Amino acid sequence: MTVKVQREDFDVGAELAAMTRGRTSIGGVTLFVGLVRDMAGGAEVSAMTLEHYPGMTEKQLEAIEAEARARWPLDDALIIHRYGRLEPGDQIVLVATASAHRDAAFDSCHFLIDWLKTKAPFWKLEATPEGERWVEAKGSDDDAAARWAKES
Amino acid sequence: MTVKVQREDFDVGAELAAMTRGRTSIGGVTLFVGLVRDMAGGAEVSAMTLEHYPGMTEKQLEAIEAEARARWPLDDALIIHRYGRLEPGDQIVLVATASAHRDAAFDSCHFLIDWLKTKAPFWKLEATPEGERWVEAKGSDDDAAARWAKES
Amino acid sequence: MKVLYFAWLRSKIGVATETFDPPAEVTDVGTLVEWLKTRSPKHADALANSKVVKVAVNQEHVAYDHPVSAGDEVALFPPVTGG
Amino acid sequence: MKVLYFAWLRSKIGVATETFDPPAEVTDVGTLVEWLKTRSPKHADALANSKVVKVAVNQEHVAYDHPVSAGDEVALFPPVTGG
Repeated sequence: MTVKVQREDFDVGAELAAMTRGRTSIGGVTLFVGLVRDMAGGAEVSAMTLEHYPGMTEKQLEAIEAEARARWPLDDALIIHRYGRLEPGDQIVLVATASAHRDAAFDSCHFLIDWLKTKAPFWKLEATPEGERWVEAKGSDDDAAARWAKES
Repeated sequence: MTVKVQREDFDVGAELAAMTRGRTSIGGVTLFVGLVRDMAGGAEVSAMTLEHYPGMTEKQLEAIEAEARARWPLDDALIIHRYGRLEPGDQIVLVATASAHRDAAFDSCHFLIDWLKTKAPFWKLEATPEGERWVEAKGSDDDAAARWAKES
Repeated sequence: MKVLYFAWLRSKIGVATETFDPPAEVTDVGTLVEWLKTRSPKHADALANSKVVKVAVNQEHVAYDHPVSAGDEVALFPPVTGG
Repeated sequence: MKVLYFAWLRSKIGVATETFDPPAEVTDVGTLVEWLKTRSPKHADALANSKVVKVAVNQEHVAYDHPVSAGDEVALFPPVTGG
């Protein structure tokens, strides 16, 4: 189980190989790789800068990963999230979940990325032709995370 | 849009890079990598051999990929499926779907792998301590594919 | 006509491919399978239970009432087990 | 007490971190934010709408009635926008 918050890019093939090497109980790995799109909210985005709260970010990512492990039978889980300046086409985030059961791998990966896209302590500064602007939190993303809420 | 049915292993990182290189409209890529597990149906499996129907397999995989493209807004889709002798820990299948929208990437990838695991024209010969045996089709996998049936 | 067998059908019959000119009574998949059963005891055994013998003609899944003709590629195989 | 500002709170206030001994009337997050507003017009402007000012004490999200004391690390930030 690994969480990395880093400025550097990551190598999806190498991370997958490290997760699966020598392990024969894993039936499948679901991965999601998030990329910077050149369009956001209708305006052209030439770059964005992700700011975060070092220390708290890692704590929160570790907590949500632990929740995923508690809810699904996972052999392994990995979250890598970048911060700093990113350009269109750049990789932002990798989530990988490994399980004997592919539904568990899919659902836990989807759960984690929905959380990361809405609740992870990052703030986005977008560079547009009209200058820089801080992105505001979106309701539609909250809906995506809310679907995973457990009935109590 | 690519379908490959091959004996050789594949490089997930290289395939992902080829899919996303120079493209800035993709918000995310969902990937599923299927691996050979050492346990199947309770018995120890030391190896398995996937047989297929060359020609028909590719046709069917291309048809299901076209269906995924029709049902979800995808920038790209890739299926690589191996055949021949595979050992525990080996990669069997890669599905990757790229979209501006992560739900579309998740759902289409899940749809494709459920289909591949149940309907793709492959037959499994497992090597166990008691000898080789042809695997029979499973009802639980059919249920997984059935969930994607469209209401007419 | 070219007939291909896969998986345990191939193992049981002992050949992967047969090429022949079918007799006149073979007009569809059903009559083809019945005629194939007469070719050897192995054929008869492998094809005994048609519920587990699926058929493709020219690489398309078909039912037993699908017509077949001399130039077709006919494949017989068990239910697929997926990848 | 160490106070950190993130995103547009930091841009508006013009500093990322402040360290000070808070006065006696600062007992919880709410009284801390009120006192911070008195430090400069930029603070007052940035912190004007408490609905969009989230707070963490010692790296845990808290409500405005959460107590604060001299040794705490308090972070003020807009709603997160995710990764």
